[in-house]
Amino acid sequence: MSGLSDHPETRNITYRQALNEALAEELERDPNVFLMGEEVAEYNGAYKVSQGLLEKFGAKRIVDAPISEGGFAGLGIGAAMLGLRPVIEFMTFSFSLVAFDQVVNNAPNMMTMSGGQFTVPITFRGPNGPAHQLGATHSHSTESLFANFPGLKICTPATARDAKGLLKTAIRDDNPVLVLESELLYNVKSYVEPEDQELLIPLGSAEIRRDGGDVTILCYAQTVRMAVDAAKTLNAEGIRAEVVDLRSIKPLDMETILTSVAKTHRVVIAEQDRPFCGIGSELCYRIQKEIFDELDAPILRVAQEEVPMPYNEALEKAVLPSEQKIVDAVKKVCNA
Amino acid sequence: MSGLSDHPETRNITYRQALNEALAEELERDPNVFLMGEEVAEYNGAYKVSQGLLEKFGAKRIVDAPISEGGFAGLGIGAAMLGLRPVIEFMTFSFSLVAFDQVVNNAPNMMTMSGGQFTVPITFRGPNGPAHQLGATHSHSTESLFANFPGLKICTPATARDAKGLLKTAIRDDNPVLVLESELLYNVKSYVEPEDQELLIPLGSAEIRRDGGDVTILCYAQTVRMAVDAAKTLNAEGIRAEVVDLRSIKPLDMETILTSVAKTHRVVIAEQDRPFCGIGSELCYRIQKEIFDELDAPILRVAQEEVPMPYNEALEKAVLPSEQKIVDAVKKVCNA
Amino acid sequence: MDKIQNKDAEVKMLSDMLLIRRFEERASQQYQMQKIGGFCHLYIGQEAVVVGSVAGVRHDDYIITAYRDHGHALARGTTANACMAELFGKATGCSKGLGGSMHFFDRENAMLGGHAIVGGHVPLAAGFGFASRYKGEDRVTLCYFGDGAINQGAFHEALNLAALYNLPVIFVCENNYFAMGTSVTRSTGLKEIADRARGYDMGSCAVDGMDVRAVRDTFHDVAEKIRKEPQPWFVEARTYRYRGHSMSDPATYRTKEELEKYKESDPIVKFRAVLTQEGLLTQERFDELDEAAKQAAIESVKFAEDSPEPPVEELYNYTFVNEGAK
Amino acid sequence: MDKIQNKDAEVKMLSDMLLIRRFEERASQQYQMQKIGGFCHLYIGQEAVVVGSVAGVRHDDYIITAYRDHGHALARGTTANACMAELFGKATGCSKGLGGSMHFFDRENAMLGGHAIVGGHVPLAAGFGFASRYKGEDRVTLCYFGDGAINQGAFHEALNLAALYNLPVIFVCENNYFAMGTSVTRSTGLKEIADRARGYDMGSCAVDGMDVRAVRDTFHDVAEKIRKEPQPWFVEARTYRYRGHSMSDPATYRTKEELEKYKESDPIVKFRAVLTQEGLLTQERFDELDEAAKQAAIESVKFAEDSPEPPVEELYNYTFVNEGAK
Ligand SMILES: Cc1ncc(C[n+]2csc(CCOP(=O)(O)OP(=O)(O)O)c2C)c(N)n1
Ligand SMILES: Cc1ncc(C[n+]2csc(CCOP(=O)(O)OP(=O)(O)O)c2C)c(N)n1
Ligand SMILES: [Mg+2]
Ligand SMILES: [Mg+2]
Repeated sequence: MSGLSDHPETRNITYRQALNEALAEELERDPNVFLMGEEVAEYNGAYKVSQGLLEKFGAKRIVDAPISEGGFAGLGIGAAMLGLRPVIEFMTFSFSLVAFDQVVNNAPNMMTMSGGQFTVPITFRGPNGPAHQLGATHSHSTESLFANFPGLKICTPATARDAKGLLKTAIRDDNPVLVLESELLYNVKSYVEPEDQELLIPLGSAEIRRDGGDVTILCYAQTVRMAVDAAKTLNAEGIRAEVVDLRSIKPLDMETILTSVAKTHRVVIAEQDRPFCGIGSELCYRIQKEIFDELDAPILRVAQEEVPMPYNEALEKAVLPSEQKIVDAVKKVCNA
Repeated sequence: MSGLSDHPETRNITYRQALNEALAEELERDPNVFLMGEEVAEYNGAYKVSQGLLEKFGAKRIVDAPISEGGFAGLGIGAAMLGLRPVIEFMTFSFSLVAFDQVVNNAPNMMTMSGGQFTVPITFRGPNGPAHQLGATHSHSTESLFANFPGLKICTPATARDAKGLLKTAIRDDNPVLVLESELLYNVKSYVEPEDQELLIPLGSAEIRRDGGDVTILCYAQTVRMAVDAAKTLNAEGIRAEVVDLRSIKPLDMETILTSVAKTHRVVIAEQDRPFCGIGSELCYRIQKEIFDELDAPILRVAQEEVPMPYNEALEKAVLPSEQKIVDAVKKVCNA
Repeated sequence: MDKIQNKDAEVKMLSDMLLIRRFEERASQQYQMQKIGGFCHLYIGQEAVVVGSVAGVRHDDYIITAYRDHGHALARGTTANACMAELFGKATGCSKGLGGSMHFFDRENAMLGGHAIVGGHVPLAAGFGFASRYKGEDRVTLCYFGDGAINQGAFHEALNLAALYNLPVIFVCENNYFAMGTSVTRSTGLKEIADRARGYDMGSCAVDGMDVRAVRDTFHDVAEKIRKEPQPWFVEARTYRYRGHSMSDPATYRTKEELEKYKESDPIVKFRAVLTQEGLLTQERFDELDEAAKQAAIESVKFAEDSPEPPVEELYNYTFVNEGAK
Repeated sequence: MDKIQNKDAEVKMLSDMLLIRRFEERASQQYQMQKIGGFCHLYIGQEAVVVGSVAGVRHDDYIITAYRDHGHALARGTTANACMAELFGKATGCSKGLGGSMHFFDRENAMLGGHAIVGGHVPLAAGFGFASRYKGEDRVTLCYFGDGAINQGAFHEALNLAALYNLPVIFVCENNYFAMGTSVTRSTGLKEIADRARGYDMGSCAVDGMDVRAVRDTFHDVAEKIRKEPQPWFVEARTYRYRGHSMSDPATYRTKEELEKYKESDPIVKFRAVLTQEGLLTQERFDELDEAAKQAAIESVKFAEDSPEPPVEELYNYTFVNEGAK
């Protein structure tokens, strides 16, 4: 069920490899798809996600860019307006902040501003959120920033399978989609269907990683594994937590979320981002609005502490969500 | 009490004039204060907030900048690191999006990254949020975006008095502060203390604009007047709404908010921004977390519809919060 | 050059300039009557830049510009009706009433929009150039922007990318000497705007933007050159706007004398004189053309007034492409 | 120039370069032992650039750089102990363990930080120049960045502002020919990086960044010039990094031969030979200096190891200045 661990007799590949397959398959399928970003071609990707693609598809389709995130994000949007299907890699989404205006103005507004004449079928992808000790400017979780803008879709794969299936879907979507990956997950393996089997996972469908009736833990990306581990720990103490991996932030799969909460009546949100106006706050609003009477306790969130990310390892750890913090929050809502 | 209307025998000035006085007084008081932005000097401000300041303080203190928001925001941050106290005007905060990285990385992270050696006593100010029919790229409400970053303070004056008192406080604060003004309020008059009376309003203090026991309406900036009007309308129908003007988004005056909600047990949030991960979602999380048992109904928010802002007047109106929408939401939570 | 220099084409340039002038005058009037909302930036005085440049290139070449975009749409063939209806926010507008003055789009005429964030559209133009090369088309892209835009980061990144990738884009700086109230001498230390291109090793030239023929010829030459050997080019077109920056700007930052001086080289007056002198235009023909332009502008107001509003039920139809519509 | 060319100052340059070299070697070792987290970018090969430039200016002149910043702090006088402790994330680090490798700060030594967003610090340098002029100081600012940074919007806007406002800032491009794996010929169409300054009408020059004296003299001359007549200047220092971009980069994008070619003009080897030839340095003295550098590096590791962690209770102490502390 969890989809997080190896599958004994089948194909287990890394999250990185899954992304690589998704890119290769879509590049193969549609000649209008191209990949652009810093170091994506000759260097095979700063995190090697695009390994081998230059060799396979050539320099026309796999394009190295200078350190001009705003420039090449905008270039991609322009190309998308004319029917190409660019995949723009941000080396990390921390660097998308220098391209912010392009991503939030030109991509999602074009359809409205042109009265529907131009659409922007573009994918922005790259690792998002804190990795290891990268400090204040290199650890940004950008999901809530982009989620605030109507017209963008956002997904946050937590497993290799989702990484592949969501990225492929994103590339085929006619709207701008952000695929927020996770550096800390690139090496993690899990089961993915064989390459000859087309794998498309729709945006807007959450996945239940673990069943449980006492409390719902909502999570995504880096926090999914923490949440599953927390659920295991809690199980030993007799608390059965249901772990719901959002998989997409926009659209949100409210149906799955509400069904779970209606069953458990208690919610903990485990999010990798900063709390203030973060994803957890939106989830909280929506849940209490829809099924207020089903809630037996306040919704709690486990997010980053509200400080710029420090470099020191122990301090960084203190800032980030963790299995332990999730366990503690669950216990709090279960005793409420 | 409301502070929104004219005071018969005293000094009533426009919000614009109040900001102008705040700037003039702080420029007068502290030689390290300077104002920089597009058209702030010779043109006297795109919205005339800096009227007369060039004449009074000269070109050293009132500095016109080219259309390089990222450049001059960063210039201001650098100058602040060396002890100057820059006031950076964004012609509108929609244009702060091209300076996003400077505002969210260099300003709030400097103290952490330098281990406390450098602080950034800077004020960013300008109109924020939708005005009249400016379309998708010129109507951005940026409050939730900036609020997501630890290290920034944010205030949102709704009256002339608050505009003056909060801006003066912001300029004296040793941290980066965003003063999010409102184009639609620039011409609105209200009572402000005489010029010889120092007016400083602390960040983090909300103001009750109208007393009531049945429901709390939380609002700020452009929605304050709508909320007060809604409260008057509701009063006629026997619903007594308490209107709480947040005045600052960061820090939030949770004490005033919770005291009101503990009394009314019902909340409607009237916000000018986009809903998804907006200010309302954060308020909702915090309220339910702190006083879950006091809530008799789900918290409802009245925010923008989730679409890029259309130009057409009727469509724009359909997107924006309004007195009527607030009234409707209040009735909903009161019948719940 | 034969084809573009024939009499009809010349007269068409004159009538296009007249149409823009008369349309903008009506827009000004309607704005003052509050039939038009938001910001409204008029193109009066600059007509020769867009008319000449568009006449010098092919109709399937892409164009994109900033928010002062009425002239660009009209020069490209968007009807005055569709333009005025857009200003009125009507469903018949060139952007269905959702874009407004700053966001005129016309896909049919390869007009890829007016864009309101200064400099923000310049990378899009690099994308059009990229797409042309990718698809193996020989279309070029004309990207217009003001003298104020050259100090934006997006401009810089786009020019470097275009130079690096050899993209067939003409970057057209419409230097009207002011960005709102800031004269160009107060926005950059550069003495000649075209020199900014030197920082990218990009070819550049300046042209008298009040002389429609000179503009046309320059763009024709540059476009044909880069169509064959893809590469970007920078053209500074020196021009002047007669009106304030937008409808709310009294333009007190410049003298009446300065304005009058520029009006002496008015692109319409000048070109009319040239055509007349060359025997290509009679007084009657000019009056006819001007009358037609005036009529088109008047008619456009009526059309806009009579047009329906975009239905509120369609509010959510323009945020995402329908999932089925692949 | 007498003062800066005396023997002690020359030898100091050599020993500073040695200190940087030996420090970086230790940092590399400690990183591999996982004593250091995050990203770590070594300065080996480029020592002459920062040592020469800092020697050419005053100690109260401001400096700021990107993430490859260990050398800049050391050249300015930050102790090896404080630098290594920062890499270890200790409370005794130059940024109290909160900044890490990419964010070395030293207020005492007017080192205004290493900054990790490419190009993002360049506007800050304009701010330092602005503050100098505002306060009537005659300090200049040295702003270092890589060849990859010149394609960022922030760089562009800052240079234009500096030129427009005549700010006394030297923009120092440390051209080591690569931005990660991208050679400079693949990041810009420009043939000479210093030519980018032409787009701002800014004075510029290039200097052999492997020759510490040439660097010092160039910076001394430029700094004194702009100290008197405030204006920005652009200096391209041509250099080379011997190691990969960061500790995780095997640098397969260049040949061994290329690297060996550059190592032949190693700044330390070269300068040692010059000093020896001029009779300013003996074999023994060199060995002493090198030994001292090695010892300082070894000692810094011990210092870092023995230093305390920043207390977790202080997590919230660095977000906002205490309200009382005006
Ligand atoms: C990023 C950004 N900053 C500021 C503005 C406000 N603004 C609109 S037009 C303008 C002046 C532009 O001048 P120029 O580029 O010369 O074009 P012109 O108006 O002369 O056609 C300014 C400052 C904006 N739209 N976008
Ligand atoms: C805005 C931004 N984009 C990308 C990166 C990732 N990155 C870090 S260093 C670097 C290469 C920089 O090269 P250069 O400017 O030449 O400096 P060098 O490393 O050679 O010293 C890149 C792409 C970043 N830190 N910031
Ligand atoms: Mg202009
Ligand atoms: Mg380099």
